[in-house]
Amino acid sequence: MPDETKSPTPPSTGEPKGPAGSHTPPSVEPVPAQKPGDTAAVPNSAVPGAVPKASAHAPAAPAKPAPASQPWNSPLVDRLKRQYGSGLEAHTYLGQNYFVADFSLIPEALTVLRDQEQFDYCVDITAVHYPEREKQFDLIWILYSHPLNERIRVKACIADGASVPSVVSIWPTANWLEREVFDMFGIRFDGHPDLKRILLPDGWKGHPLRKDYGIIQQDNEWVQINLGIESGQ
Amino acid sequence: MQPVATTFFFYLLSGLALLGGVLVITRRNAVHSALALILTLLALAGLYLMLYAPFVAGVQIILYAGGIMVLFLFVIMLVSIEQSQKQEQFNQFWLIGLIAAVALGGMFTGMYVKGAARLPQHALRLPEQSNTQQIALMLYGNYMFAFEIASLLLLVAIIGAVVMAKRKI
Amino acid sequence: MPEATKYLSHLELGEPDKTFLDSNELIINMGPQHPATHGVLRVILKLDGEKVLGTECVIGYLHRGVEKIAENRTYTMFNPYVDRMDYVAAVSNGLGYCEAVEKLLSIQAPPRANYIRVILTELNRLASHMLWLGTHALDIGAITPLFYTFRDREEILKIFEKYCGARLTTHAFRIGGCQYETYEGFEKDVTNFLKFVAPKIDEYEELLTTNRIWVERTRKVGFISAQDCIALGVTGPVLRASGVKWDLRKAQPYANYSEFDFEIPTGQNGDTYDRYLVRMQEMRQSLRIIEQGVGKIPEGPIMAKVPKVIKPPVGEIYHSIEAPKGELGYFIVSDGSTQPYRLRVRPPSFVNLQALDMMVRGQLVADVIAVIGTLDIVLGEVDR
Amino acid sequence: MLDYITSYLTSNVTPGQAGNVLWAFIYILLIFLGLSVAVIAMNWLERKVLAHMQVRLGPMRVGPHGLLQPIADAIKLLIKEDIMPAEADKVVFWAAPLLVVITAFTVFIVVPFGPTHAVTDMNIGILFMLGVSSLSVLGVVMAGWASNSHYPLMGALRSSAQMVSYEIAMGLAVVSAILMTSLGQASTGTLSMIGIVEAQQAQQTWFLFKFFPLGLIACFVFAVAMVAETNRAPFDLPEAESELTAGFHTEYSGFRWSLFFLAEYSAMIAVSSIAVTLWLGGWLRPFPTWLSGDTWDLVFSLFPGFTFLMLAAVTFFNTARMPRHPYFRIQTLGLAGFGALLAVIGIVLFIPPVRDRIQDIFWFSAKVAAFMYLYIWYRGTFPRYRFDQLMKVGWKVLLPIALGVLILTAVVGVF
Repeated sequence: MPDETKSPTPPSTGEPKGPAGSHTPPSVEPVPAQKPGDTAAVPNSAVPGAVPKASAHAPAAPAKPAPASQPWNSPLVDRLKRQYGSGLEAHTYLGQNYFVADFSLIPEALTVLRDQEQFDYCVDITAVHYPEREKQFDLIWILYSHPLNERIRVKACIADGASVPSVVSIWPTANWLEREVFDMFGIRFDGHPDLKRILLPDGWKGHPLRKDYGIIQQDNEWVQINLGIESGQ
Repeated sequence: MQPVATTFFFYLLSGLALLGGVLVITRRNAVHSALALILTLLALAGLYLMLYAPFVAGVQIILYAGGIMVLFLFVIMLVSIEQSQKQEQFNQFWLIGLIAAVALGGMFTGMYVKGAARLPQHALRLPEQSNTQQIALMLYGNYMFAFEIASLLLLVAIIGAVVMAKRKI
Repeated sequence: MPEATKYLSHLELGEPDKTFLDSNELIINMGPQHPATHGVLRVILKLDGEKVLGTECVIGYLHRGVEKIAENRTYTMFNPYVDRMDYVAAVSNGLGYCEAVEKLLSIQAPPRANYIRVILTELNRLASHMLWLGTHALDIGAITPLFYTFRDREEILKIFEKYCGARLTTHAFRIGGCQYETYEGFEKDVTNFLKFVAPKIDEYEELLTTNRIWVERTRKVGFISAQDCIALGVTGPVLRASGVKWDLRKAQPYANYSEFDFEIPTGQNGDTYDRYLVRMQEMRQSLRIIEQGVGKIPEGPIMAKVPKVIKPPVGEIYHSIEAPKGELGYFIVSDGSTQPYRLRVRPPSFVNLQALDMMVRGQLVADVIAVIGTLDIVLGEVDR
Repeated sequence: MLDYITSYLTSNVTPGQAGNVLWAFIYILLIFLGLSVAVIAMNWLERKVLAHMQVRLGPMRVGPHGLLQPIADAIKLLIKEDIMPAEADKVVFWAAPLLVVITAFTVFIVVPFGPTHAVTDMNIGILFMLGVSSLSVLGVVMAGWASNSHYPLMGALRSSAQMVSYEIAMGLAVVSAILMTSLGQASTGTLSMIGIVEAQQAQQTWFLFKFFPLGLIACFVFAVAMVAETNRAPFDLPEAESELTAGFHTEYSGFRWSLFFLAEYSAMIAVSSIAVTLWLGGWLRPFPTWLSGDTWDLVFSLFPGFTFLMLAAVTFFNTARMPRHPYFRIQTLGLAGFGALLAVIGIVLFIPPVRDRIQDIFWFSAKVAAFMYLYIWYRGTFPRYRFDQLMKVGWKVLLPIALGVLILTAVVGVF
């Protein structure tokens, strides 16, 4: 049922290159009093008043005025920017911080985040599919630091068919999470010890969380062979 | 107390023992062989009872049928049956086996034909009640030394088994 | 079992003890239908005698594609679906989802709703832990605690039923507040329940905590260190039993947990016994939270001002709560329409289950059962 | 002929010793029937007692208070499809339950329910019991292997290892009790079951209290070992539901399975009988020295009757509590009838000749029942041991204790 899949409008935050030039890294600007703990652990403080309205350099916001992503300034960002320059952008949205990293930085920046910035806990790895974009997938690593009590996300855009370096060697928990991303999106991870489907049966065709995979679509052939029924619907 | 149907039980038990023995060597499945061996052992225990040796019969059941054969089965069960079934049963030892069987048969026949005179005229009647005590007296009196040697031997076997099975003790 | 061998071929399995009497490796297929796997979990065990050399979990038997469904439902329509993931802690699931969407909408539930939410969530945590205790004890062979915990869990479910009509898949919360106003006598029911259940928890502990066999079966079984926990992303009581004092209710308070006074119980040894103790303590802490909350429910609306059609602005949000099993996170990408563009659930059971292999290697088959029990997984959440 | 039948009644030996085949046969029949009834009753009691321990009601539907539930279950099992796995070893699969059930029933021919109430008295009675009950391991092993499946095989391995290990501690504990028969003033060393009880009578004490606390420890060792020997909680690893689904009888169903069930329960009764015979004075009434004299003898001989009357009273009380609804009429009547039956039995037990012959059986059964209750209690209380822990308990705890008790008993007895 292809008509069920939505025509996605890529969210502004997903555009890695578009507005990048407009907000240059404000490393010189003194940004006081924004402790990491505060930024991440915003309990219910994300009321509309607390977050400033869409700033000038934000990308074209949707019709409704809403809080948009803003540059995120912190010593952590400064350090990383110094290391990686423009390959890395830092944003904050509703009090949640995230990096948009260039695909080429991927295993390296994450290793640095774990080893030098104490992000010792990989909460989740997931992906989002934008079929209309050139680089179809956003791959998202959600990281948490136990010592700092801070949560960040790292996002990278990758093209369909590209393989991503696996982070299993950085966070062992990535093993099943990457398998799930592979299962659902078909993104391959290089260096994964055992990349195979995890939730769907081994012989299944297709990757259901891609947008071009219909909601009631299924691998009829598999169902007929393995379950002996005409269709699972 | 008068024994009941002695002859009948003697032949029944002997027959069972023989049947079990034949099954032990003819079955291809090792577990079946072991089970047939148990049948033989139980029949022998019955024969001991008929000989007024209840203690020996009891020990036969506890040790052989209940203890040793369980361990036998234990080991056999872990061996792949399919493999052992494919193997040839009557292998190169058939000649030796034949010679042994013939020799043993000859001895028995000779005993039956000529030895009758050397045996006591009627079977020994052991008093039933004191059978256990008699065995104890024999073991711990006359054959004390042999008994202790045997138990030492078993101890050595136990230690050896432990050493072989465990690398670190 | 050639089919099972295929699964294990990649594992770097430990070699069996090389001794004079080498034993054969045995591959055993535990599940998907097995009384101790708590659902349709299939664990393929490679054994040396009774010692576990390696495991492989085969999951997905209960996969319903919740994340795909979410992309095709509106935010409101999807709300009941989350109850079906961790079906023994449906209230927690709902809380996490509602709060995530609220965050995306930049609205906040009113205080009264927050209090009700906390009370119901903590009741749900109690129910979940009780279910865990009963089944865990049953796996280890103690059948009696199961009936005790089910008797007491029943009281919680009755409160849920009176509140929202459902016992298990409650759908108690709405985006922006609570589905229903509390019923007449809600506070009294909860207070009575608190009085009723506190001695019952002592009763469970009496049966198990100092039971020699229980201690022998659980102590030094399924050990996992704090480092390994963090590296494997293990959260919840399992992490706390390894000595990490980390609870999202304290670390990054949501709802109005910051207004409550409670402790985070931790263990030191990271074994099954410590996890048992931690969960027992958590049950008492939950009682404390409910006790504080039930007297203080403020008057006021139970719903924030929420637009009729929920259309969050373009953006993405990750919000996580401390579910009974661990960190339950929702990552929502909105494209400005009425349906989430992408909704990802970070399931604690799924991630915790990954630690099974590490925890049971070198242990005995019976310990696998104990460890599956102590991980407290719900297959509905593992497979989603 | 009539003389042949009645002559035994006046004798004071067991039918086996009297050589009276007819009475031996009658006794065998009686024991078989009594045992079957006991197993059925035990089944109902276990479910009921366990249920009440676990805050539930247990069977309530079939018959008043589920009294007919075991019978319904038995019928269900008999008419259930009897499945034999295609890959199973047919002969062994068929023979295993038979072997188990035969051994479980055979041991009862030497169990002394009273000074004359046994099929026969062997001079190796206790040895015979241990020997034949050790044969049941074979049945378990055969069942596990013949099923040709992993779980039963593992269950069988576990259970055979367990039974063989605990037999040793059990045997040593038994030996220390046998040693006691030959010590003290009445020096009649014997292995005969009746002889052991008579030795306790002659020594005026149950062996439980002899050489305090040696007898007690030996009895304790035996009581633990016998639970392991019968594969019951907390040593029910061979049937560990959560690990091996059902252990060695996973592949069995219907009638064959019920044979295993029957054998398990009669084995429980058998080992309890051994314990009662060896340590609790068998058929002897309690307090033989404390409360001696004709008056007390009379009082204790009235116990069986009163017990049944009390059970009848409980039944009548529950009859009165039955819901007054036409739907329950048959059940209420049934319960009242059951109570009446109990009351009649109680009254019959007061008749002096019956009383005198029955009271031995009553005391023996009461003691066995106490052990059976312990079995249920364990099951409701304890988690399950792990296999290595089980072996540790057997070899490193029970065996040394039993050895020590044996040596100490010998030492204390001689000096």
